[in-house]
Amino acid sequence: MSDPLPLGGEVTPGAARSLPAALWRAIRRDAWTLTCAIIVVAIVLLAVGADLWVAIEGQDLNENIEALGPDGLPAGPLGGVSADHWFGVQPLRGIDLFALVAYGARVSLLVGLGATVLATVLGVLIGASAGYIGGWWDRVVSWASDVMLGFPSLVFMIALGAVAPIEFPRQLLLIVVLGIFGWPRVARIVRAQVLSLSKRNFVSASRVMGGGTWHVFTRQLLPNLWAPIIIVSSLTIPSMIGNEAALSFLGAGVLPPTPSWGRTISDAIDYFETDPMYLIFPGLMLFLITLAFNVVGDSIRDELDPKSKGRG
Amino acid sequence: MTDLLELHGVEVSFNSVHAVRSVSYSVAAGEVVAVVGESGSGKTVTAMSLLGLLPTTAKVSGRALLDGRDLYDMPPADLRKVRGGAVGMVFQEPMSALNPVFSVGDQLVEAIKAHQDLSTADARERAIELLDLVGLPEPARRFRSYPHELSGGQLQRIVIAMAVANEPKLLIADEPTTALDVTVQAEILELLRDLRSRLRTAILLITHDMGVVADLADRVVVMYDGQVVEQGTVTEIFTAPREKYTQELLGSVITLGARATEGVERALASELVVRENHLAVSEHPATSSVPDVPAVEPVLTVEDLTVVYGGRLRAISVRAADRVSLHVEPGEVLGLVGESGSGKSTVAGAVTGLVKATSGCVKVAGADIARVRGRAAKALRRKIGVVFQDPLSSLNPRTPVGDSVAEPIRLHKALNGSSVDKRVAELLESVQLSASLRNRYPHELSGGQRQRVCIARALALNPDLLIADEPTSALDVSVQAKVLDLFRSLQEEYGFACLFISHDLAVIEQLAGRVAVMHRGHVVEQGPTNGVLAEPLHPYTQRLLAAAPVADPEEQARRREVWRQLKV
Amino acid sequence: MRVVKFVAGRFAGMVVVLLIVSFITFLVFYVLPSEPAQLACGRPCSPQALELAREFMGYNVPWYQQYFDFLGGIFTGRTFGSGPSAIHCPAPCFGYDFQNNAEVLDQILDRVEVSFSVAIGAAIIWMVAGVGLGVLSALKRGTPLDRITMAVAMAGVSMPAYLAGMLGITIFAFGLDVVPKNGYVPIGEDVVQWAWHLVTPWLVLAFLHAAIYARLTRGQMLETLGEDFIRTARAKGLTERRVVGRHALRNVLLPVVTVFGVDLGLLLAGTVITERIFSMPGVGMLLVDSIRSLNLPILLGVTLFAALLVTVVNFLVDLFYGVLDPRARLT
Amino acid sequence: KPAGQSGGGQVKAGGTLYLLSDSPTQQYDPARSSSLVVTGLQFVHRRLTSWKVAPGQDTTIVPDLATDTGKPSDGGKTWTFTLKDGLKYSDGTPIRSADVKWGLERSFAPAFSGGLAYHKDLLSPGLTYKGPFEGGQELSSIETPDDKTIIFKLARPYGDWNWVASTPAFAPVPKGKGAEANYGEKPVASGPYQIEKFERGKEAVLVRNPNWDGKTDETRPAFPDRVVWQFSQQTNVISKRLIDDTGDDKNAFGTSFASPAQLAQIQGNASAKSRLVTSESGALAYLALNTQRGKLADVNVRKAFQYAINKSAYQVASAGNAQLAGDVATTLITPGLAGREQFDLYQTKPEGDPNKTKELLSAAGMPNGLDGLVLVSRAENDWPRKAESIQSSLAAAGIKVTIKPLDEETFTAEVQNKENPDYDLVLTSWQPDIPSANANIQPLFQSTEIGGGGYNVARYNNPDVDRLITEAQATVDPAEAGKKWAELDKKIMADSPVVPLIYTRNSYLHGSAVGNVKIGRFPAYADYRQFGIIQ
Ligand SMILES: Nc1ncnc2c1ncn2[C@@H]1O[C@H](COP(=O)(O)OP(=O)(O)OP(=O)(O)O)[C@@H](O)[C@H]1O
Ligand SMILES: Nc1ncnc2c1ncn2[C@@H]1O[C@H](COP(=O)(O)OP(=O)(O)OP(=O)(O)O)[C@@H](O)[C@H]1O
Ligand SMILES: [Mg+2]
Ligand SMILES: [Mg+2]
Repeated sequence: MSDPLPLGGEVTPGAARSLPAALWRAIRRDAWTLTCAIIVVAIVLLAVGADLWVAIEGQDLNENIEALGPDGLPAGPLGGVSADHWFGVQPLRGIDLFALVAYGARVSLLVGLGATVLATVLGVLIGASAGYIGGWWDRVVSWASDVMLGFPSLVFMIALGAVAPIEFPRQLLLIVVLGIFGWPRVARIVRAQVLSLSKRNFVSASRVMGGGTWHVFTRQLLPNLWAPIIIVSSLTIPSMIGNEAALSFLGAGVLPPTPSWGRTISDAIDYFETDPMYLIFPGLMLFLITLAFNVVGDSIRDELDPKSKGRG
Repeated sequence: MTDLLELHGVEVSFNSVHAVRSVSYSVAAGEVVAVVGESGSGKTVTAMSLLGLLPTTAKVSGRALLDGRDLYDMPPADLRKVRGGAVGMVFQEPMSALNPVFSVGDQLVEAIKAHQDLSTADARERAIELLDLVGLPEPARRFRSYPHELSGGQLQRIVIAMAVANEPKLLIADEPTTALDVTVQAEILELLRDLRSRLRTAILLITHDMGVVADLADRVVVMYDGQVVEQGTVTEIFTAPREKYTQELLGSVITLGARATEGVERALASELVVRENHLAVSEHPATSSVPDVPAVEPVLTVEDLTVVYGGRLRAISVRAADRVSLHVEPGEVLGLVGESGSGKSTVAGAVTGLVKATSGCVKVAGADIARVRGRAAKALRRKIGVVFQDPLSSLNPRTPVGDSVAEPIRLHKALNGSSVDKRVAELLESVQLSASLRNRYPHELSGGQRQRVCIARALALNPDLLIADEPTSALDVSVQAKVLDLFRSLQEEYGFACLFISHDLAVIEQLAGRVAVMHRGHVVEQGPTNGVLAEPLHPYTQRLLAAAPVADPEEQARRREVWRQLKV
Repeated sequence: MRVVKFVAGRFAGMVVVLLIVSFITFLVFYVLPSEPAQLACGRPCSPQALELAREFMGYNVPWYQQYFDFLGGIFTGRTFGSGPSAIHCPAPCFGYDFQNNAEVLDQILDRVEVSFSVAIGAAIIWMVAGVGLGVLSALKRGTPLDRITMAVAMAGVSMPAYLAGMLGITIFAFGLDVVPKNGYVPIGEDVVQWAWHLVTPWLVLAFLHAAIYARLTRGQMLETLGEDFIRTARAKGLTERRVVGRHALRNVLLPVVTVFGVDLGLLLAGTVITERIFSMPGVGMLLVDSIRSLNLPILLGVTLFAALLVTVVNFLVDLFYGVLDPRARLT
Repeated sequence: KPAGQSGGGQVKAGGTLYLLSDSPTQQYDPARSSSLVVTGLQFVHRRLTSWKVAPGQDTTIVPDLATDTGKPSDGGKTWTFTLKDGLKYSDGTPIRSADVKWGLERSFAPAFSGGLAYHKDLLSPGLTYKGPFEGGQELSSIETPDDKTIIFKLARPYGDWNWVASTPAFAPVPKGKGAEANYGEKPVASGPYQIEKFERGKEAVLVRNPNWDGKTDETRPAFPDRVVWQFSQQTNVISKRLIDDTGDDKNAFGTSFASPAQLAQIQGNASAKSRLVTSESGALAYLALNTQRGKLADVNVRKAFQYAINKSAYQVASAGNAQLAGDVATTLITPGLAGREQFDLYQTKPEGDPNKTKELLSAAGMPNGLDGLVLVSRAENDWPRKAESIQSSLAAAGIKVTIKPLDEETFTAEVQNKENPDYDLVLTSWQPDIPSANANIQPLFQSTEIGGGGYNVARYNNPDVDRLITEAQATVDPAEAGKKWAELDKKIMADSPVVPLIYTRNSYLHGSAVGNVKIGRFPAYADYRQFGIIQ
């Protein structure tokens, strides 16, 4: 899985803006960002309130072959879209597609955010320590992240899925696996940032004044790392969501019957000609959330990093 | 004499910023016109507008006539012929002015071929000729070098060669020497002078260094806030400035007072030249450092300090400090001078413990800084304050300056609660800053203010020893003067000992009681300031002194002669 | 001499990486609850038959011994069984695949052409398109062209590979029926058919990647155009074309080449999803199939092969980087 | 349209038949093959016996290389076959009884194991014989007194030995040949075709064997002149090509079953629909209950499961509708096998009766139903969806299960090989390898088949049943044996170790120029032998 968005290595710390302020500015400046922010919020609401929305729709995740035609496809046009079934139903089983998509959003977002948080925490700890401590530890970290980045990680994710005991919650497993394979990207950026910060005199000054490693790290470095951390993580979320879906697509994601966009899409692909709506709803959702996170993340970067302004 | 270049009512604005307002001046053929003025006064913008090199956001109006043709409304193809053809341009930072991925020869050939219809081989020959012209040794070999393989001075020579490749009538030089050492600067200025006489090229020189102006210019244009406030011949401006701003500008120039280099003595026979407390090594370039002079009860002693960078895995190792021995007595200011890369910061780093000594030792108040651990180490830290060169990078951009000043106090738990705040206010006041600035972030302060904050932080715990590594070199001349004044008065008031690093001899002369001169990792000379500056013993010190230009055309002409003699 | 030392150093590093990669792969799959000898046991499979199969395939020794056997095979080759029916796998033996009755290396080499065809073709398209559009966008910054390119690039970056692939094949092959539905024609057999069968995967992969490269190039271009040396080049009187095409582009390519190295390395080693969707019998497909059937020898072989490719390509890119950037050259 | 065949014109000899396969290769080494008599292997290899299949009829055994279907003696312990006259290999050499013996001996060599192995334990109990290659030992339980006669001395009486003689290992291999691992890519042919070209992952081309004599072969009309396998084809592409039906694809047959998604698409396309062949019956899909685990050890709890499953929903989830999915199953023996009796011990609606399940669970002391059961299924194809359907049914009946989808290999290792496997329910299906109830019952319910790679995944252990199985196996008279198996069927169902779901129908799609596509009652696979090109 390659980097979807190459990140600028370094963020000028001069711009001491906070994340909410940056986000707010980006939203106000650009209608496109605003739209995407709304999409993110909408999908998050969809996921969080899945039970509520599905209850309002009057459906659940149960099998319902009455909603199917004689060939096992949804009865009625457009994949069975109706007042009862907002997105229609799943072929062969008649499960409400809106319910599948809504609960699937929950999994996608949970895994996407969880994996991002884990990758970020690991990446920051490892990257910052490598950049700050240097020496052999730095070499080990650089080398390990090279190995990780050049690894057929998919193989491992699939294999680990097979090794893990059934009792182990799948979402957690996905978060852990994606997080572990995601840290090098964060670590590289944080390391580069720490290296350049360490050369700055305020870090030297703090050390000369007698500040210990922990003091220097928390008081001097960390406040200056927030911007790159936020940027890299906001751009990691969509790739993690995509990775979860890809793993589910390859059959190594969450276990059935837990709804997952990747699994639904993988299933729906076979029905693209007979029941296109089955693919379109979850596929569009996946595309939209990825796009929206990317656009918003990008805008935040533009705001926080004056050097990259207008990059696109 | 007809004017080669005439500017009439030039205006430049960027969106809302009106950067240049109604600027008019002219340059005659073969003449050197210097444009001076403080940072941001519009010197560069004006010059760049001539060749249409401003970003597209800039709006330019007025007229700029080159040989009677208006540069501002020339068709792009014609303007391209002027660029590098009739007008050559030299920029401030030679390192970034050259494309790092092409060899310097390539870039030079390209400049030639853009204007002359030569075969590649001929262009190459011409390029080597030019490299020779600008005084680059081994031009044929250098031709294939890449920018990163050359020193700043060499690169600036190449940039100049490129600018004069097509024998321009006008050479625009925007701060061509500010990024360079004084010694190198003197050579570049000599080169420009030489080119002018040989090629009869007019030079539009942009600088803020009045010494450089005195050295090279025929006429001076003074700019302030986007406008020309005064112009005249160099003698007029230096002897009888009319405008208040020009007077101020000249007033804040710190000049080397000592009439250095009278009677150049060169017959140095033995290894060490000793004159009371004034020592110097005799060879040049030096292969060893002078021993320390005896000390009574020093706050700081550096004994046989050697620092080697790299080595082991990396192939090349740098001996940045070689058996350096120094001391600083309580209340004394020791100046450390030398050109870039001579190892000054390395010594400072070893003293503060940021750089690990390869051998030798550093003692602060009798304790070896590399040996002490735990509480003793922390106690030792209290006794040292540090001020760095670049005030912006010395302050955490995400911390209000008040907190930065309070950091050492909190770290050492010297005070608590509200008394910390009181102490911070006190400190800010002592560096002549309003206590109300404490909640500001560094980027909300000016350069001078920031440096004051740094000084306040360094003094927060009443240190016995202050290390100041080029504390004013990033500041504007006028600001620099104020900060130095403050520094001197604080030193008198608090009486701390100080290791003061600078590459500017004039600054050292004002502050330091004793001075040590470094060259390529060795201390080549040390002694009382007036002794060293008035009667330098080591050839390198002599050259350093001679190379520093002074803001007085006549005096500068004399010094230039001395420098030329020394050069041989 | 330096170069030799450098290459030797890199090579040693590569070997260590490969050892670790192979060891981890081996361990992960070793602890999987699977019985690799099962397939060779037949139906019905008695415990005795299973034991015989395990013995024959070399699975009856402790795990570390199996790993050493595997490593040893690379240098000395291996023989399974004895007598006339023994199976010989000559050095370098990356294992023997009993499920398909073939040497792992042969199987990988059989597939390499496909993966390389897919990867290299797509890479050429996306480099040209991505870098070209990125440069154009940067030069025409703020114009509709720039906006549209960047919007499409954003869509490309956000599009999951399998969705793009499926849409591509469904629309162009199944729907419009303008390109072949699947399969691969070796380049040696018929160049036109070869290209024709690869058009869709190329375009899909190129679309996804070109997006990244266009964005990267554009950002880099804008930054480079602000550099001092560009101003110098203009001040020399060079044409804008030369300023952009020579001075700026070369510098823009530096980071692009680094990213390209990683991407190409991974891609050459097989694009799991693309190959699956377009039924290209490449290394990626081999990998997926071997994961499905837990074919340990193939898995080990492919993982090693992939790691090898990634490291080798990165090494080549480093060398090439040296050509582009003299600062990175060995001195 | 009758089940088991499609319409179409008259086939004639000649033409090229294309077989579109999603697997990367086709095993043509008889020792390693598990191909049924009717599918791929038979183009190249003949066996001692063969099957006569036809839509709507029970499958019977017929001779192939042998003159008859074998003569049992010694109460079914000794079986004698005689080869037909004039049989020749593709290289022109005669086929001798020693070659059949050699082929079987070869199948014992570890290098060539992997095929159907029903003969092994009967010929060499405990697999003490390790093949002819190391040490050159012969298998003493097979005697070849002359070039025509072959006598099998079995370790115990076995009534179905004539059926076993139709498995791939009974194909002749010229004595002394076939030591190389890739023998399967260029075998010496005894059937109507020989391999001209073989490329793993790409294609295999079969052309006529000039030395094959149709007069000695009653089951193979061998219409096409050439048969071309196209390997490694993506299933959705196969179905697309067959639906489009253009060019060479008219002559093509898709060797894998049409998936539900494809079926749905075919339903909407009249032309394709007319070229879809669906079997009458097929593999028994069932839910095995781990009889050795927790509450499921209680037969009353197990019986409650019989009412819980919504088999209608299962049919829809499997193939879209009941017609394509297959009939609801209530017995273990599948239709088309001799002796089968239709019965239903747990009568209920096809939708199931969750309330009855709840009642029965209450009665067994579980008023709140069951929770935390693990349901294992395959991870491939449609299994996860079918498992979800089962899960839904069980949930409605108060039984909560977690699905654990396993890859094929892992499935085998976890479910079939482990001492104490971690599952309560297994969703799987069983297609016998020979058309005998024996092959339907014994592998699934004899206690010897628990663990160690056996298929008794219900871990059903009933000494009574074991004894009856041994008895039925030893019965040589088919009618008598059939009765015994039917009794066993009922007896086992009374213990409720599994819930039969459906007799899974298989559907194939073929091009318009392929004729004679027929599926008998057993097996539920198209009979490749009959295929011909309509010209
Ligand atoms: N690209 C630009 N966009 C907006 N404002 C600019 C731009 N370039 C220069 N300016 C502004 O124009 C004014 C004049 O700048 P200029 O670079 O000419 O100063 P200068 O006299 O050369 O100063 P210095 O000595 O620091 O080089 C400054 O206020 C500067 O901020
Ligand atoms: N971390 C380092 N690794 C390797 N070489 C170094 C390092 N730091 C400094 N050097 C080298 O050591 C020498 C002395 O450097 P130092 O910074 O002490 O010089 P300086 O006198 O302070 O110069 P400047 O006036 O430019 O600040 C230089 O040649 C420099 O390139
Ligand atoms: Mg300027
Ligand atoms: Mg320094």
